[in-house]
Amino acid sequence: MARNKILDSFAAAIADIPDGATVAFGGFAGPGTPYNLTKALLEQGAKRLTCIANTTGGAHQPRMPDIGMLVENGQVAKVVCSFTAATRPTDVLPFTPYYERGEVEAELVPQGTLAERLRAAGAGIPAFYTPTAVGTELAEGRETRVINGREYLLEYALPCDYAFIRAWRADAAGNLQFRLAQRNFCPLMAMAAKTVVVEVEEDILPAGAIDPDQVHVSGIFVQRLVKIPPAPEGLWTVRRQERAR
Amino acid sequence: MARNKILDSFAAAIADIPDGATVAFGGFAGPGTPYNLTKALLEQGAKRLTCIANTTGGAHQPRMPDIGMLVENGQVAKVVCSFTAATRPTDVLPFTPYYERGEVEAELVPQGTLAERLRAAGAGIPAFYTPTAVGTELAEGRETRVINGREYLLEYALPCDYAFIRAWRADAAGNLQFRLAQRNFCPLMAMAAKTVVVEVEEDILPAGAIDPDQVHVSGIFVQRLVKIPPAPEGLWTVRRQERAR
Amino acid sequence: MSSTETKGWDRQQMADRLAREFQDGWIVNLGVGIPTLCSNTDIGDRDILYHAENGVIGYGPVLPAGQEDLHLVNAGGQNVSLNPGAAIVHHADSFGIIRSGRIDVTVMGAYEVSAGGDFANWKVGSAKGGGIGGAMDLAACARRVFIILEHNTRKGEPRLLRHCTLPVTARGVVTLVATNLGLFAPNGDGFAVRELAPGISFEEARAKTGAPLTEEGRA
Amino acid sequence: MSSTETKGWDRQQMADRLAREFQDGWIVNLGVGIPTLCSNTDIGDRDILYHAENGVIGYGPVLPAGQEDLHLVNAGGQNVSLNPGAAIVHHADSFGIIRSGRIDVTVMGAYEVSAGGDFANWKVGSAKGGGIGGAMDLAACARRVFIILEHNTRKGEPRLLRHCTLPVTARGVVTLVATNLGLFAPNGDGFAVRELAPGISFEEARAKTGAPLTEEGRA
Repeated sequence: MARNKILDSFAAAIADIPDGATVAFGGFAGPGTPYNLTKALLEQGAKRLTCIANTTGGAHQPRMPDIGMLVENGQVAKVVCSFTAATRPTDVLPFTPYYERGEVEAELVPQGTLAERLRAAGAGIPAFYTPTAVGTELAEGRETRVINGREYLLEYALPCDYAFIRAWRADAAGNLQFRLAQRNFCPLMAMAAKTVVVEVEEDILPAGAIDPDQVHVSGIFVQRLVKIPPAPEGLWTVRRQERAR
Repeated sequence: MARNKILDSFAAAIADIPDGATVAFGGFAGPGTPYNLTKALLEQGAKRLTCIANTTGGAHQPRMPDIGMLVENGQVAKVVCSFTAATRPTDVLPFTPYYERGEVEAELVPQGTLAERLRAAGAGIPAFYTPTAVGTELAEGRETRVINGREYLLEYALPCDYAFIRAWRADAAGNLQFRLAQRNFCPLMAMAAKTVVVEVEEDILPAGAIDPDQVHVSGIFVQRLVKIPPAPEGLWTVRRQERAR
Repeated sequence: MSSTETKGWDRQQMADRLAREFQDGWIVNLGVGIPTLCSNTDIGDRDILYHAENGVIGYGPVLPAGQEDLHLVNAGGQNVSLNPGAAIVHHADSFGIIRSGRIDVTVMGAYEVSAGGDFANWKVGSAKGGGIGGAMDLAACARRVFIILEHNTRKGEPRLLRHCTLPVTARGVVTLVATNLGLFAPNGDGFAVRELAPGISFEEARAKTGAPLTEEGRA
Repeated sequence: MSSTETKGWDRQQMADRLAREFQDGWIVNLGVGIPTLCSNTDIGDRDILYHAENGVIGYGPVLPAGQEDLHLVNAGGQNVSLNPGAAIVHHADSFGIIRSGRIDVTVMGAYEVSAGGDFANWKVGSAKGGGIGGAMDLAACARRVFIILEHNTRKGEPRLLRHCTLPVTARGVVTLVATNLGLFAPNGDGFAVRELAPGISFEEARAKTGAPLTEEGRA
């Protein structure tokens, strides 16, 4: 019996996430960000989460559901990300004061290393060497190795229990397509996670409707799909909402 | 000035390959195999080559240009591959007697490790750990490491000077698309090589004719494209030749 | 050349017997040779996803001559079909799927299997080199390794042994072995008989096996 | 708050000056802030391929409101256009392009640059954390690192120094620095003046720099 991967609600798709789970959130500067799943997790209430993402969000207004809100809601023990502070020192991320007060732990990871650690987890590679961050504060006290005359830092895979991602199209088998910059971390998080939950922009297609050569994430990685309902029930990106809906 | 990546002949596309070069050959059980570029290299005559591929070829008749022929032609110092003998012990690869007599060196690498070492070279990762081959003859005397209670083998990146691959479609910017099983090692070799030479099945399209979301290898990796001419000048797969041309 | 006659199950029956063990929802990788015959088995309404090393995910039966797509092969080079929901990935992602433990079972041929679950399938004693292909990756990382092989060599020597005599592909990974004589499970000291092929007695199987056999349920 | 007036080049002029250094055929990565202005510079008939960390290869100018594609942003989150021949890859492949040395130059903002080519742009002294983004990957692996920054802080302190006072992003990698006062090259002991902005004297630049300045061609 082909397993049904399509769920009716974001709440149902994330209901089983336990306290202490590790959740990766796709997205980069908007595209690919799982606003709807994040909102559902705020409502679901799981605690002591470890959240993996490029950023904790909240740098811009109007604010969309983000890891910063999960932090404010007391749900987060730790974040793993490439920004614990905003790009501009004058901006303050909602997350930052919690971190500075020691209420939330953070692991700051260079963006390429973050991507590669997720990819390694998804590819069964437990550790690898990288030139990134050698000679910096982030490498202090850590294991390095000289290979062919250059110094490299040892980095470990970053597996996760759940990945939340947003895709443009999906079929019932769980195959995904992203549009343009929406792809970013999403395929890597899908590889790294035990359970992959996807919010899908277009209507979910029957299995086989996506050309096998044009699949960005194979359904082999994907367990749960939810079609994003029209606004205001479904959250689109801010600007898309403003413009088209 | 946009650089022209399109060349008129296979000979011109590989003319500069020096003695001692490392060349990766795409393809797996037929699809993606660069028969035309291999034929041109046989004619070009570069010696002391290191050839990287899944197999050295020659297990089936009628024979197509393959690494085994380069070996027979005295052009090969070493091969890196996942088969130095055929799958069935009763088959004998053309390469094998040269190897057994010590005339050609060989490095036998598990197929997934071969793929990952190429990918690592293309991704700037000098080395990584893998569970594959632990406890086998291939791991004897080599460095291992226990991570989270499991033993892993250290593997190094496998860079190459040239990659020969075959693609279905290409545009003038060097973006490539493969059809189905043609993809195999080709994108990884394209990442791992300094110079990527592609034989293309369909007419080469103007830059921008391939949807950016449907590119399998970005033109950032690709330097040289040659359209495969119709048979008999151009070599298609054996069965394609039999059937359609 | 001395040779024993082949008794018990034929190649397709061996494959069928192992395919009966595939559970609904499994992701299955089939090795070259007899294992490819598993995809011919009628699996009823079970949902089985076939994965091939070359990145073809969700393939179906081998197609007859003239109907093939020449760009599409399984890991054995056979022109297969695609089932709805198929997807293509490159070799590194394909082996990422393998190494990350997403293959529920890999079915492979072998020269030898040991009581401890080791097996050998990449190098014969006389050869300088061998053919590994994807076998070591699959053997080390799939959740289960099933083996299909003739119970004895052409010379009548056993292939189910206390210890492998050939270089191993992986250690301690095999959980189920189908041979022409039946279905066996390595148990450390020897092999437990899960089922015997029609016309094969326990005594015959024991005589043809190079390690202790135990009958399940009979201790 | 004490502050020096901004003299010399404005932000776009600083970006333009560095963009003049881009050579035909280069692959260029532009950091957030002033560096993104480089893609506004008219580069004539040079063929420059812009790469963004999020896997957008071959992007073009920022699009005006109402014409954007909301699925398409550069690394700074701006809605850009695509040039013919553009391609999308995921984040791991994008940083694979970076780490494998295929980026001819990365242009980044910074808080400080040292005479030895170190620079600091991820952490201010007062903060517990910082914002690294892709800066460390780019800094460690791009073939060249160019920096754009205001020559002095708002308080008038120099940003071109003998040694960085803030945690560095990478060591010994910066080859060219554009500030409002001109174009400078770290040379180990200090900075060589490659060019001064209109109205800026060597003496003024020297007074505002925290490391020895040498005039090229004047020793």
